Amino acid sequence: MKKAISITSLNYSYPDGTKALDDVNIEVEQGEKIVIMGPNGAGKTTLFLHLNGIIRSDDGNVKIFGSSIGDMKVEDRIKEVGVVFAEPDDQLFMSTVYDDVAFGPLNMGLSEEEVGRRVKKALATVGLEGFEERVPHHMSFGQKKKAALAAVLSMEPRVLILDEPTANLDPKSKADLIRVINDLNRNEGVTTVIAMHDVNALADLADRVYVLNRTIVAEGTPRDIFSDPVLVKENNLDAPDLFKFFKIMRCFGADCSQTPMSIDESVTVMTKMIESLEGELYLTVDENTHSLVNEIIASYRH
Amino acid sequence: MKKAISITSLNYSYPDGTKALDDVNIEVEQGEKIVIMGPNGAGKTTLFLHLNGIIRSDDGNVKIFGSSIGDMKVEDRIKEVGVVFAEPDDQLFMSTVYDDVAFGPLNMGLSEEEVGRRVKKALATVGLEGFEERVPHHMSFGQKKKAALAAVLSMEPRVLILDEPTANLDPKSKADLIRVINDLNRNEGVTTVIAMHDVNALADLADRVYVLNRTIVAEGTPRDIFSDPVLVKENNLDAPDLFKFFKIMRCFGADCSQTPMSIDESVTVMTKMIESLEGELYLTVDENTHSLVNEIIASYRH
Amino acid sequence: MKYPEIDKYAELDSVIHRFDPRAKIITFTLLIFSFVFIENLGVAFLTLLFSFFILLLSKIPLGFMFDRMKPGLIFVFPFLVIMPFAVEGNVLFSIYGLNITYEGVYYGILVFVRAATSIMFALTMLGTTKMDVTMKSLYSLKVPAPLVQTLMFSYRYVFVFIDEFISMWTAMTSKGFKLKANKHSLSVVGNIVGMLLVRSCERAERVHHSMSSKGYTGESRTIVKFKMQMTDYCLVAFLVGIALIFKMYEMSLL
Amino acid sequence: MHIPDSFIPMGQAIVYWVIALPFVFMSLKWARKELDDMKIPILAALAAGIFAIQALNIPIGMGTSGHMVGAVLVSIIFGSPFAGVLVLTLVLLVQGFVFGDGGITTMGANIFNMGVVSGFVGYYLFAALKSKVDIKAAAFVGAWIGLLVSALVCSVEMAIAGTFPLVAGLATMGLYHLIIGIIGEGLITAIVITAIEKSRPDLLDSSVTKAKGVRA
Repeated sequence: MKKAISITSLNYSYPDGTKALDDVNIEVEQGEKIVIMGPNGAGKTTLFLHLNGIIRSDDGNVKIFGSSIGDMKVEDRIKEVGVVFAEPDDQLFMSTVYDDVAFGPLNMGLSEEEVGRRVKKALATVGLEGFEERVPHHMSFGQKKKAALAAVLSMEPRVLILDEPTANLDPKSKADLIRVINDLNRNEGVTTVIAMHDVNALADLADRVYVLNRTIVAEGTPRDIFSDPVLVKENNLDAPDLFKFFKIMRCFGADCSQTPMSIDESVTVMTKMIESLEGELYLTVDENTHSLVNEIIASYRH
Repeated sequence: MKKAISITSLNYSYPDGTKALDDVNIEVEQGEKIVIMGPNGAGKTTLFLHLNGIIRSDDGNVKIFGSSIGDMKVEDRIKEVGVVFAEPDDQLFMSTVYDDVAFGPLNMGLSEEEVGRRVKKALATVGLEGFEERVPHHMSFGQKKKAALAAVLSMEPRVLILDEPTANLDPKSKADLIRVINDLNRNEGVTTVIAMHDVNALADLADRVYVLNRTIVAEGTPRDIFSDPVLVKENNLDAPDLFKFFKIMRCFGADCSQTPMSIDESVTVMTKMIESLEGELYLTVDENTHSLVNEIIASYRH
Repeated sequence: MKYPEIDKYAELDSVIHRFDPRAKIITFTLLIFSFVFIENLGVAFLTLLFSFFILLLSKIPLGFMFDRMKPGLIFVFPFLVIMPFAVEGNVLFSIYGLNITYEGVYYGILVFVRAATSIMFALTMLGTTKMDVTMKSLYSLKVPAPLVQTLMFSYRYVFVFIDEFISMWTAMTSKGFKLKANKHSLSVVGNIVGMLLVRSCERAERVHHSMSSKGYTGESRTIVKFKMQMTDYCLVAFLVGIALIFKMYEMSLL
Repeated sequence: MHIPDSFIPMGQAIVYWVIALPFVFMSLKWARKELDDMKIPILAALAAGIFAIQALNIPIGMGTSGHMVGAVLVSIIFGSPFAGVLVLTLVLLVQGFVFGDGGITTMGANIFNMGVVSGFVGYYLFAALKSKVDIKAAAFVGAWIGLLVSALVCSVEMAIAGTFPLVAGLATMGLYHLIIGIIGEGLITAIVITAIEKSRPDLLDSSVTKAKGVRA
């Protein structure tokens, strides 16, 4: 099967000559959930602008489902890849939510009924039913974030790119958005590529992680990435608190085979571990425990 | 001793009549670290604008170290309270970092040498030595956040207010900023009031938490607040992952007296718990464990 | 600074609100053009009364409307004071050697009344239609699409920029800045304006990215659905008729 | 300088429309050629930005204040007076038709004064000076004189309309704008150009940056 995204040796320099992307290689299977992490200013936004052909690379090194994105017609391109940028005010440029969400479908040349159906569906997906006539400027930040997502969903893209979807949101709005993204991935098979800094929320959104710092520094499951403290520190990252805590648990004698990253995972890991020990887990403190613990904490500390 | 901040029955309505703050009462001791939490649009920014007298309340219900902020002269006011807003681009408008950081001291009418000394010190505090001649506009987001903080620190305020200081930052920059804020609090006795959504980073920055949702909904230590799932859910909040995990640990038989919120705390709690049990902690799974665990998880889930 | 939100009461229901937006724009503009050039003071007063009558019909709260009219009228007011002295003609009386002329007083009041009439009409027109509907009617009136779209975006981003501006200003005042006529203030204002323009351009760049990623290629497509009803035609006929009557009445007075 | 409705008789108002429209038309053509599909967002953003900037009242001293017009500034940034005409036209359209601040029948005259006269006079003065003096000084003189000339033209129009006597108008409008023009328009424009040059030199037309030997 064709890869959803395949980027091969992509280079890009800003007009002033600064290198923004240096030999970037990324491969994403259909239906995967990818998170891209990296320090502020690592080139994430530039990479995303390549992914939907806004910045065009002439050598066909960005392929979506096998076709070079630079060679696609606009109408086809927006059916394949939708990008939700970080700042919602930049993406809601029309005077009503309806017009904003209808903007993409109208450019695709769809019929008025089809546009109406898609706007309705997209707004329902993000939980903004009844917001059609609202003026974006008067909405809360969380609502704007959802509307900006709806304005991309209405094009029904097969690949969804999101830049910092949860930044600045209160925990409830954040949980809402994560749920919407995961539902799209699970129920509609949408491939998702997300840039985010919040390592504690990452586990829910990533099958696999790429660490980008001008070039791809590392790739692997979240577990692979976070298990390497040197990699984590060198790229200004951090590991989730629970992940670090389970590494610490080992020093107390908890021999878990896996290190969980989310609450749900940690319950599973605990249960498995206790059950494999015939129902009883002993945690102890010995003379080495604290030096081992401090070592782990120090290895991740910036 | 006089309270650093004392707000009594503060009300505020927007010009269009919408109530933004409704009978808000807050008391902060000198040297305390306060975090204000609440959903998007709960009135945090409006409250902060009252705290440094930009919005003036006529009845003297906002007092800083005993004096009504509305009655103070501007020069005195900015010596008492400094506000760092969320968006660094709104706060850096001069063509060099030096000019931006010198802006406040110049308005205070200080001598040139004193201004120079303060700029140097403020930049050193945030770790931007040597950035004097840089153009703020060209800096990374993390650097801008630090420069915006320096531009307030140069006024050497006794109370420091920060709106979302860690939002959108990569984990390293976030850790840097948290360290700077805590050093200021510890070494210079600066009282800090911080609005933030990131519950996982909260423990480091809060002695006490106020939950604001137009009015003060709750007040207490982070532990008090997060222990109340109803309160947490009703105000669109969440509890830190480690906190939730230790609540779950109880279902496995870990009888910890305290529920930690940060990695460091969790190590202390674990050690104490094991030591109080004469060096051995038994964790088990019984028929009730899972229903209890699920109950806890569900109680916090949005 | 307060938001100049003129369509705050566009959701009310009245004859004027229900008036087809395209017909409304054309008719009201026509009325403004014909009333603004009336030369007879008596007729001008009648048109002012008429515009007030239309305003009453629209059910828009008068307080809101007068508040919105204030800036425009304050701008015109000085001329009401100056013209009696400035325009030459029959001297009514003199103060400290300055002559107040009949023509000056007449013309000053005339200009003021006409300005008030046109402002009231314009505000009633804009206040009874939601801004996006006004813009869409411009499309369907065949105003060039790029122009309408630019206007629409300007409208959308004026608020964003005013917000940005207020945020920057707030940050400055919270650092003790006071706007004075001195070198420091001037250089700060220059930098603020520069920053605002740079940010406008950068915002435009990002808006353009998000438009392109939604398939925008420079063509604008919008759904516009309006249908003229019988009542709309009647209203057009009524308003245009009134304008004609005023015009003819004025001519009969000459 | 913004002429409200009812200050100019119908015949004259139409004359100004007839003079202004070709300039607006030419500026649209300029935009189509120079700005490709970025034109709508960039012009809209600039119009909104200038609108916000015009709302800022700058104290001049002695209790009076003024605000920027901005036509020369925009013209210098884009390297063409048509940019000033177009952005000012948009600002006036927004003021008149979106916020209802009047000036619908007199819009032709206002476009002519504030966009065409100040844009062209200011820009070409700037262009002529920039090789002789430094950019800041050229921008200062261009913006200041551009504003002053358009104020004088405005008072002539008012005199023709019979709204305001010629000599008194020229004297008061001229003197007022001579003074507020130095600060509100001239100095600010110069500082703004320098500020943009520092933060985003690539936004400035290449002729501005080249003149100083700076490359974006």
